[in-house]
Amino acid sequence: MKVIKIEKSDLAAGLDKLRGGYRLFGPVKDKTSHGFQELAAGQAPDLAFQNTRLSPKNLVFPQSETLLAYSLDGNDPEGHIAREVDKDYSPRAVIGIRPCDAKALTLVKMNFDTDAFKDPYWLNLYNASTFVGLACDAPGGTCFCTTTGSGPFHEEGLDVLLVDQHDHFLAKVLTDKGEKLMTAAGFNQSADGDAAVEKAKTAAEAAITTAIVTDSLAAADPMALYNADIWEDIAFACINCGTCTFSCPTCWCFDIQDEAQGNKGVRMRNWDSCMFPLFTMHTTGHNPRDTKVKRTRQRFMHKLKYFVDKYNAGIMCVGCGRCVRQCPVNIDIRKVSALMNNVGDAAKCAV
Amino acid sequence: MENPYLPYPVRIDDIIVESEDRSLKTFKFVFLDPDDEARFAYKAGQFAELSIAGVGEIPIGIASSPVEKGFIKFTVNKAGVVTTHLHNMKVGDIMGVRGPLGNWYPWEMLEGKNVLIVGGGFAFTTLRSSIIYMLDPANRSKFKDITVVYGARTPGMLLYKDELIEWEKRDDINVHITVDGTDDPDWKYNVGFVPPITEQKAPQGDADSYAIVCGPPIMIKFTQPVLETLGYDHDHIILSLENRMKCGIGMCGRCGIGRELVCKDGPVFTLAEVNQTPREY
Amino acid sequence: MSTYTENIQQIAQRLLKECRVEMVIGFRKGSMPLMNEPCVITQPEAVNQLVWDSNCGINLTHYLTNRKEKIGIVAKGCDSRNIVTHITENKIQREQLVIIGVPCLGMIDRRKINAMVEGDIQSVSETDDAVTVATRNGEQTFAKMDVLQQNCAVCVHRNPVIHDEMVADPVPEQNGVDQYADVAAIEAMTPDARWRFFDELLAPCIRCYACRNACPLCYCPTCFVDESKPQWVGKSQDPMDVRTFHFLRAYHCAGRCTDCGACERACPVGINMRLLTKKLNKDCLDLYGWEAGLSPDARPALDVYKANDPEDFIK
Amino acid sequence: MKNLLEHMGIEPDRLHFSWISSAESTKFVSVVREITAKVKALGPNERFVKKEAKVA
Repeated sequence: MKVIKIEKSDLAAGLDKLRGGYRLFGPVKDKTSHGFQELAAGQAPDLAFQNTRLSPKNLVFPQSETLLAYSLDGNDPEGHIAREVDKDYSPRAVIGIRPCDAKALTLVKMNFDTDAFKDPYWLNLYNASTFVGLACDAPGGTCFCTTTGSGPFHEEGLDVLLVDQHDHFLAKVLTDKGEKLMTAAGFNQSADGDAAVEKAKTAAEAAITTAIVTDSLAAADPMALYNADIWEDIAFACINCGTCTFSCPTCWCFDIQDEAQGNKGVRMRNWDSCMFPLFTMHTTGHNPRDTKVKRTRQRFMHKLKYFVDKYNAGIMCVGCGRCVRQCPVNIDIRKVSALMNNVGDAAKCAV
Repeated sequence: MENPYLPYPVRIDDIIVESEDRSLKTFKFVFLDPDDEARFAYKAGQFAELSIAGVGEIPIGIASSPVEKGFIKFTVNKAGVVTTHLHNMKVGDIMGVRGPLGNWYPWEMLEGKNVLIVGGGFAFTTLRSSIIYMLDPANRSKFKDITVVYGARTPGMLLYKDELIEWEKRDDINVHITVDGTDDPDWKYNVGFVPPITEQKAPQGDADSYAIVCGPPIMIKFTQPVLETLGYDHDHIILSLENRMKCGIGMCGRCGIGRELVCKDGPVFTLAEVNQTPREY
Repeated sequence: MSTYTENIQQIAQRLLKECRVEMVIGFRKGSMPLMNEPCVITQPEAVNQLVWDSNCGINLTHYLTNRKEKIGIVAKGCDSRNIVTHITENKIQREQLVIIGVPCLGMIDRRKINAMVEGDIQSVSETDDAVTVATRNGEQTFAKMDVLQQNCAVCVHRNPVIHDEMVADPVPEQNGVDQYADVAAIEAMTPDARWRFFDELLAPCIRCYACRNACPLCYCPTCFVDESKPQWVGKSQDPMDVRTFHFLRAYHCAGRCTDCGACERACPVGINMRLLTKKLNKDCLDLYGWEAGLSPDARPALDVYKANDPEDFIK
Repeated sequence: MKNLLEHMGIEPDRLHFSWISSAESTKFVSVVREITAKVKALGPNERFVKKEAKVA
């Protein structure tokens, strides 16, 4: 695999070269925290961050997004007929995405890219994007990526992986897309950096001190987990807000809404959350998940069991720790997974 | 890339008031682009999203049958925002239909078998589609005995009355119509809830017999033990589930029961499958 | 404050053993530094889970709504005022409750501390007036007054206004604090500047509704933002819909809000939506001399008419 | 209501409350004149108006 050396002093100039062919997105710091946004001309990404407060999922899955548009004018021959709207799917480069978040997009892709249906909005943005990852040298106390099938130097879902070497980056070029971007930026100084990257990777992985325990989940009986007596206690504190789901890089649920003003209207989608009662409320008023215990259970069962069973690709969590840090009442997925895993263990022993 | 969120434009061709309380209307749609009809090729048991610009979408079972050409039909109960708006629309109005969506009754598996259909209330729509499909001269020989038990609260609430009466007279299908109660002295069919009528009229179950059950939750609950007594195994009892839906294509996440999505992996499940999932519907 | 945890545990154990309550609602130690988790204890032998420190900012009254059991509840000053409001609004009966009062010295704003230290906090210890946090770069000590939640810094009701047990003697109330300096600063702006100020304040909102859901006042079975017949507010990230949500939510809290800070504390993106609710608190105080939740015997300001109610706004 | 709207940046002269008996026709006329004059002076309201949803 090709490794290219990028002097930090050359980074801004290289990114500027990209602007001709790419829209650039990167982490930017507001008053208190980092978030991904489009970089204006001359604006450099701020790569001095542990991770962004919200996940970068909005880059391919905006929180509110127009799907279709229509006229409601009765005299318009096209009236009341929903049509696709023009969208900008020109190439984009996402600079500085963390490996956990890139891995998360590959999990979400399983939902939006299926044999039966393809979600054009998500896929067009995803396919238009070249992901330049930034390896994690100093993972945080709530990072547990290494036990989720991801890692601080994980390459899945990335086109280039940048490894910080103080005065320069070593860039591992992982795909043709990545290669194209490096060429466009004029980064071409080959380096023999494999050993340095491996060394940094080993150190970073060792710096991750917490874990999520999931080994008994795949084999566990879903109904035994569902009916286990752990959920009342887990869910007691939950206030059923959408913080965990909205900050999560792997949560993809959404709502579809029509909004019309005058004779024009759009059909849009907005992020939705399994924590909200309205998510599953029938028109009759019947709600299959009518209590917060059921809703809390749904979130964890989906991430740690249903997804595991459906795709056989591990859990629907990349260990970024955002939900742990941001939950107003400190519900911790690591703790919940351990409790679920115990149920799985107990069942194993019973057999 | 084909856009699964884009509805086919349709025109309302006819509206039939089905029930005496006017809460149920059948809408007949024709596609504005005749080629869309082929793209919309469906099987009995599937549903579609009825799509009204500026209002929203609603998932409704397809009441017309694949053997009926030139139109599609949906019977809609007036309940929420979209269905109320639809009930106020007129013949000639333009809207959209997105689909077909979901799976269908397992017609390949049902070939050569006895089929019992148990329906209640306005959940008879995809069952009508199924009956028309099975009774089609090209298909009737594929199935053994066909038995239908269908009930509603009153005679005035029965869907598709003309067809029911016609089927009742035929000898290639056994139709048992029932109502919860009636003060009509001329009522010549059954009176009683669907589960006991099923117990009296339905044939015994065996390896060659399947039951398709569709109706309100309370009916399903009390029909299940009846079918068990009659000898229908759980993997021979076929249900069609409902849940709140938005996308209809398995992406928006809300209709999940366990790992299954009602909109894409369903709505049709066997009772044996449903037993393996949380009852979150 | 060091004896609070022990005393809470003892009281809780006694209440459960004597069957005076079926459950005790309190806090257990969180999995994160500077965080605790609300919990419910039903067995006397489990009371050792209960803790108290300056990270118990969630308002536990939230967990009382419409409960039918006999409940012991740990309550600091603001919690107790919301319990009073709950009793006034018939969300819980006084007879159901054994209120375990906690004189409060203020809750820590974890974001303030996180912003002041380099790297992740590994452990925390505190005394009555100082907090020491350890990171991999060493230890740092802060005066508690400097790292309090803003609402706690200006709190004038630190002691429970209603209680059946007390875990300690009352603490001195703060005198002479300017409770509404932040609101006054906004009032001094031009309308244009105020409009822009709230545009910026609300821009990061992701409509997760953590503020609403953490609020003990927001117990409506269906919130106005979730109504579909009719739909009052759009559901997208449109700034006007976001503002409508915050504006109307604040208004629904008029005369009821105790400025417990649960909303701001819960917000994952650090919005101080208290600048809306506090304006109404200030007006209630200025116009009607009303502060919410001080006595179960008083009727709320918006619930009563007095002949001398100010009516300058009517021409 | 008025106070919080103004707190958020709606101009003070946009929202008015008055109590007018059905017998007080002259008061009604003068209040309406005063209000329309004040609102005209402010011009069209651009705040708290949703023209179309601003979404991606």
